[in-house]
Amino acid sequence: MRDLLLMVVVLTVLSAFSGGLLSGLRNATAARIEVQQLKFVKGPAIKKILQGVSNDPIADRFTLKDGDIERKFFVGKFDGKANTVVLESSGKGYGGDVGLMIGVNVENDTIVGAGVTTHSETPGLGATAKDNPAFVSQFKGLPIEETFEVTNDGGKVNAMSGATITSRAVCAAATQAGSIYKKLKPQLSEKLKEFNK
Amino acid sequence: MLNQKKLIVSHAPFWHDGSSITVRSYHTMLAALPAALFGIFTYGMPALGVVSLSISFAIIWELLINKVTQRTVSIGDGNAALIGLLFAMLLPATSPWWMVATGTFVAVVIGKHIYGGIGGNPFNPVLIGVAILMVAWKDYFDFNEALVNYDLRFAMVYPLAAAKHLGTSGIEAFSTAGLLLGQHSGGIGATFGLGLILGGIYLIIRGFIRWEISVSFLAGVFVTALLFHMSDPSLYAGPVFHLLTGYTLIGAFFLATEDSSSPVNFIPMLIYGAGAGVMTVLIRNIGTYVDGVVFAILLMNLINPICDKIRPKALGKVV
Amino acid sequence: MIKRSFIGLTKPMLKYEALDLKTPEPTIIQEPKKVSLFLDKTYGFKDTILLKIGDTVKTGQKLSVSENSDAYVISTVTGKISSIETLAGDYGKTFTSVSIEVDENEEIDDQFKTLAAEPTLDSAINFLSGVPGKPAFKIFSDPEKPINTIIVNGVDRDLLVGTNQYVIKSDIDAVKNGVRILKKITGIDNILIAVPQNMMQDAIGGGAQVVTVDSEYPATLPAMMMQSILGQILPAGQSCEDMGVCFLSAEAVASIGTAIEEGRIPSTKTVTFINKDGVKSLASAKIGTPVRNIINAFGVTLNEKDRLISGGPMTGATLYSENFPVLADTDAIMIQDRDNIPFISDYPCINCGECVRACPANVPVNMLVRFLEAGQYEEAADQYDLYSCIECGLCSYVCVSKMPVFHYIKLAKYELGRTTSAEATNA
Amino acid sequence: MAKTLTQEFTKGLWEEIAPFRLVLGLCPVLGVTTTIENGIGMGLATTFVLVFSNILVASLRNIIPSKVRIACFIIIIATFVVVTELLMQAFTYTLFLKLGVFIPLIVVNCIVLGRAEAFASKNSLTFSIADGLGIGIGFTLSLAALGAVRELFGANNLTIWTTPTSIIGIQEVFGTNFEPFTFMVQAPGAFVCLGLMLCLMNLVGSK
Amino acid sequence: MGYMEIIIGGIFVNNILLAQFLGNCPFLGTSKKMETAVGMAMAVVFVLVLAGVITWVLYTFFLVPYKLVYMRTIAFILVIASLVQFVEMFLKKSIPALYAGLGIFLPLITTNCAVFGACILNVDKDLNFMKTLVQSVAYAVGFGLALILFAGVRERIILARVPKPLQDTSIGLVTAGILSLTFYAFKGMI
Ligand SMILES: Cc1cc2nc3c(=O)[nH]c(=O)nc-3n(C[C@H](O)[C@H](O)[C@H](O)COP(=O)(O)O)c2cc1C
Ligand SMILES: Cc1cc2nc3c(=O)[nH]c(=O)nc-3n(C[C@H](O)[C@H](O)[C@H](O)COP(=O)(O)O)c2cc1C
Ligand SMILES: Cc1cc2nc3c(=O)[nH]c(=O)nc-3n(C[C@H](O)[C@H](O)[C@H](O)COP(=O)(O)O)c2cc1C
Ligand SMILES: Cc1cc2nc3c(=O)[nH]c(=O)nc-3n(C[C@H](O)[C@H](O)[C@H](O)CO)c2cc1C
Ligand code: SF4
Ligand code: SF4
Ligand code: SF4
Ligand code: SF4
Ligand code: FES
Repeated sequence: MRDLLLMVVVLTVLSAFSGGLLSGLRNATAARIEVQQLKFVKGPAIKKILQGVSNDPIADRFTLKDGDIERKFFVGKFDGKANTVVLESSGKGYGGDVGLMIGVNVENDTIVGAGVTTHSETPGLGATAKDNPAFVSQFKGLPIEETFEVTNDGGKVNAMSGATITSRAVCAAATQAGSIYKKLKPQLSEKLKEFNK
Repeated sequence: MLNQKKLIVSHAPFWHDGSSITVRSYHTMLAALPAALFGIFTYGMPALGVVSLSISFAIIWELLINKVTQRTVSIGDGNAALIGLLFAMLLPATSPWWMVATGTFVAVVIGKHIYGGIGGNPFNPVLIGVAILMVAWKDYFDFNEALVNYDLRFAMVYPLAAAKHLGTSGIEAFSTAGLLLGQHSGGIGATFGLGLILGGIYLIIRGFIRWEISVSFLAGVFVTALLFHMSDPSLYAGPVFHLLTGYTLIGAFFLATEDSSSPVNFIPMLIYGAGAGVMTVLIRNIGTYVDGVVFAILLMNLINPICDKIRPKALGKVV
Repeated sequence: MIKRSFIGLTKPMLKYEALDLKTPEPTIIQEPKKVSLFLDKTYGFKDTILLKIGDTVKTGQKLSVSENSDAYVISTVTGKISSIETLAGDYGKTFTSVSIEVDENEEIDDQFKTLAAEPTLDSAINFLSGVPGKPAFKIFSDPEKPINTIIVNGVDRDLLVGTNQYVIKSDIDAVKNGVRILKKITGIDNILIAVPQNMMQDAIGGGAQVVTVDSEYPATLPAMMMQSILGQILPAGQSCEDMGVCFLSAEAVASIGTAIEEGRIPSTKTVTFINKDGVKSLASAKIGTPVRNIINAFGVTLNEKDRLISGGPMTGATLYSENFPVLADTDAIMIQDRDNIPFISDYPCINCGECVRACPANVPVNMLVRFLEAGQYEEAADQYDLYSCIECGLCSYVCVSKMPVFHYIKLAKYELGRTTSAEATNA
Repeated sequence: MAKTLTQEFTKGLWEEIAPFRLVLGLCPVLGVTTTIENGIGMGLATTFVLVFSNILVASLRNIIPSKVRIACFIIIIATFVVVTELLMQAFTYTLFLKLGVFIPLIVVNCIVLGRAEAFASKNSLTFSIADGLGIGIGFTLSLAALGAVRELFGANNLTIWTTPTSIIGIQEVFGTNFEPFTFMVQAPGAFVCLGLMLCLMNLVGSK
Repeated sequence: MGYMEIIIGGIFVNNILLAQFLGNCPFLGTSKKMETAVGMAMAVVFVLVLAGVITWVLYTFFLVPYKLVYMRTIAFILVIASLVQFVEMFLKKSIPALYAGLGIFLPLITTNCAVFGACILNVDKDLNFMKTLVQSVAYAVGFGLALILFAGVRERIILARVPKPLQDTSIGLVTAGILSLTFYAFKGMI
């Protein structure tokens, strides 16, 4: 009986210790981890999209509520003017969700650039979406509030050969970004004004 | 008796049919010679360089490893030279010397000698050498790229690459007769279909290779290619094309038949050969690689030990 | 040695040569000055030795070494015992060799003559087990393994050997006689006589059913004959006797016939002599004659490093000395020139599969030999059909690596036999 | 024979160097060693878990009932693995990405559990620290060595550490003309390379 | 992703052992004899499929809703460890014959990367329940297949004249490398 009790006590204490330690550490590192993730996962894509910005878009970020979801926006300043936001959306790809960063010029509502962030597509096939600039650059200059589709489905985006599913995912993500953008445009403009002060 | 003569005492049988590893090796080389010479004539000095370099390196590596492992020198059995020759026959004529050196090292040392030499290797050493080069130096193994500076009497496009990227429309330029007579690009000794077939028939007649493996391999390629072709004639090339291009023929007669890594019983030989044939076309048509022979045979080498357990019941065996 | 044919697709196809109808009569080998007779047993340390050096023996006298053993040999000459030695043979076999200096004046021992009038199995066991052909009469008296069929072997076990075929042709009456006597003393009616196709006529009539045997090696090995003649498959690890079948050579049966008919125990053995160039001749020699005498009679010189073989090319055994005698079952003496001896190599199996295709017993020799080489005899027996081997030697004959496969097999069987018998005694 | 503290430490560097001698913990060894950097990172992460779990196990060894000891060890190890995960995410995020699933897999690394069970649960705190450090550093060295061979021939580089702004190490070791033998940095190359290194170790060890 | 792709992918293309480097210790440890290889393969199939499904349920319905994803390493290993214990006790009592066959392999599985890794990969891929099940089965079959094929080859190698320093694990690793190379045959087939 004493043994049993000891076992239970030891296990409970250990678990409690473990839980406490971990949740403490989790809280302590959460903020830093977020920055790191942004910097390394989204940073490169954002940098590519916002070539020639004069600010640090990762530092200049804000969040907006879209229903229950919190969405992050990164601000790009060109010639001292905060006129571009980068937002993230996603679409269902071949091996899971494909994350897309898309930059929009709020003055004329056109896309300034796009880049794939997280994905689990097949190397050599879908994964090229991330490395191959030719594919995502098709979005550049297009109006954001459009429904994007690959040519096979009647749209005007040329799919990557052998990776139509991934291409569709990217299109879906861009379309989703468009609808988010449309929905939050008023708040966005408000926020950007703060950066322009 | 004091003047006792010393007689040879040994165990029965006292006859032997005279076969030997040496004889087999040299005859296999002899059978491969027409195709190899054709390649040398077609591709000229660079091809001759690759062939001689490959054979010499194979022999040197074998000698070195004999010394390192302190075993009897085994270059006399001709197996190292055979490995060198077959290896060279698979390479593009433009292969740089270090690729030949590395490849023969892998074939002879990793493929064969770490398993204790001849007979111990579970995989075909030549194919291990080629496979490792194929994954390590892709560009050098891309025949279109490697042979880009050649201007021969025929279209310098690698038929399998054309079929893969362009479908049937890409291969209209290749006639069956042309393929048989080596009027297409590829490995030094792998393009001369007629020569390979003659060599193969010679080996089969002499009993140096087992016809079951070669025939079932070719049948496997044929049937699978035919099925693909029927499913979409514009996308997938026909069976004869698959039989005469890439490494199919050299694979059927010279690579799949390597003794140590292939089965010896009838049904397993059929399974092994047919399996390699089917995989070859699968890889060519739906896999990543342009030619599937190398990996298809290696894969079947892997299955060989288990597959070869299917065998006729031994006499009087009580189960 | 025989070279592989140019076309290598098929199995080896070694044919027994049927004995030529015009074969000359055997060369009679002169009686030697000294004979050596072999007993299948050695005497133990504590045994009472019944024979002494200097004892005189008569022709036809039964010689036993010790009281504790029923092994015996029938003297084929009259003379004085000059030495008694024990010898070791292959695979743990041991012999006692009794050498006798031959006396000019032959005296015949007549102990057997009285028994011959009324032949019984007992008298056969006691006097006729060492006649030319060496019939194993003892197996008829084992109550646990009753014999129901006797096959008289008018064919020879090995290639080139013609001894039994010669007996069928020259002495068929004695054979038929022997068959009659066998029926009488063993009570077994089912006696078959197996001959090559071309001797069918010679053997007909005489109370035994005549059957023919295929002419391709190894059709005449007992297990193969069981299958082709009786349609029975010998279970792996069992002997023909276990199945109730006894093989007797035609020469042995003829010897029985002659012995009972004439009241005299035959002592002359027909031996096929196979020359260096593979030409065969017949010789007729007293059991116990040194092999040297036969070689000399044919005018052959035996050089250093030649090979001297008792038996045929596939299953015979090498002799290390020309002084070795002709024994009751020495069907052939073969000489191989040193330049023709195929040497074994230390290469491993390359898995070429030649042996697997050649093996008449479907043994997976390629795998078996790996285990045997590694000394893993039990796995070899359990998984790779060691005991299915009928010991034809074809696997070694075709082995591309020139491995001593057959030797490995015999050695493994011997070693396993030793461990199992050791376990049996310990248990 | 009792060992000294130094011996407990140094045995992990040669006599019992993992994974060569112990042939355990192979997955990370094979999975991540495409560069020296990955090897070192993985090794240090494992060392961290090893040392801290050894410390905790050794301190608690008299309290933990033997029936649930494995469960306790697993909880302890898993805790430190998560700690490592969190810390790496916070401070060395790129390395964390490269090592991927192999960081959480430290929890099943046979070496870590093996040391807890075989050593720390039977020895004092200081000895357990020495043991953990020794085995961990040995493991790190092995991974680094394997990473070095694979990276050198497979990528023509030797990368010891990458910071956001620069790379410590040598690039293009054999010159720009050299075509890297990329087989080495691929999956099969990992096995072959480890096998051959083990052969070398056996050769050296048998002398 | 269709079921066919999950199956082909899991067994061949992304073979958990040869392409993802998970489960190497038992791969090398239990492949010297065919018998043990088969035993281990069966044990892994059994545990991997159960663990894959249970951890998916735990992850989807507990860790994610309660924002405890960072605790998944602890949660999964505890699930696997107790599962193995439970399976062991269950088999011992109810199916002794199976226990006799698998028993010695079960404890080894707790520290088998393949099981734990497959669970992590499953939840990372965001599959639904049925697909998780199929994926787990495919991974497990792939593991078993590789192990058994490897054992076949290894049985022969043991009889070959391998030089001394290469014997055993060393040659085993090199051969495993070639095995993994042969699986390149399936590249691109999904
Ligand atoms: C075209 C050809 C070339 C050969 N060249 C060689 C050779 O260079 N060295 C050699 O040892 N045997 C060579 N042989 C084999 C020998 O003629 C001979 O058959 C063999 O050495 C006998 O093998 P053994 O020593 O195993 O009995 C060659 C055979 C052929 C058909
Ligand atoms: C065994 C061996 C392997 C070699 N492997 C390679 C190699 O993998 N890649 C390579 O480019 N050169 C290799 N080399 C060749 C030298 O490094 C060569 O001098 C260098 O690549 C420059 O060659 P280049 O000027 O012909 O391009 C190897 C040399 C040897 C002896
Ligand atoms: C995950 C795993 C853990 C193992 N842990 C141990 C262990 O703690 N102790 C041990 O002696 N062997 C361990 N082994 C090794 C195997 O049990 C070993 O192969 C088996 O004991 C047979 O080894 P042998 O070749 O020495 O007979 C482990 C193997 C694996 C796969
Ligand atoms: C290690 C080794 C590698 C060999 N490689 C091949 C080969 O790739 N192709 C071939 O036809 N023969 C090869 N041979 C020779 C082959 O086994 C056989 O002896 C000849 O093919 C004659 O049948 C090889 C033999 C060994 C033992
Ligand atoms: S194994 Fe062969 S050589 Fe050795 S003693 Fe026996 S018979 Fe003689
Ligand atoms: S081969 Fe057959 S007949 Fe001859 S002794 Fe053996 S069991 Fe008896
Ligand atoms: S000696 Fe060889 S070939 Fe003949 S039966 Fe035995 S194993 Fe088969
Ligand atoms: S013939 Fe010799 S080398 Fe060929 S498989 Fe048989 S034993 Fe091996
Ligand atoms: S480290 Fe992966 S199974 Fe041991």
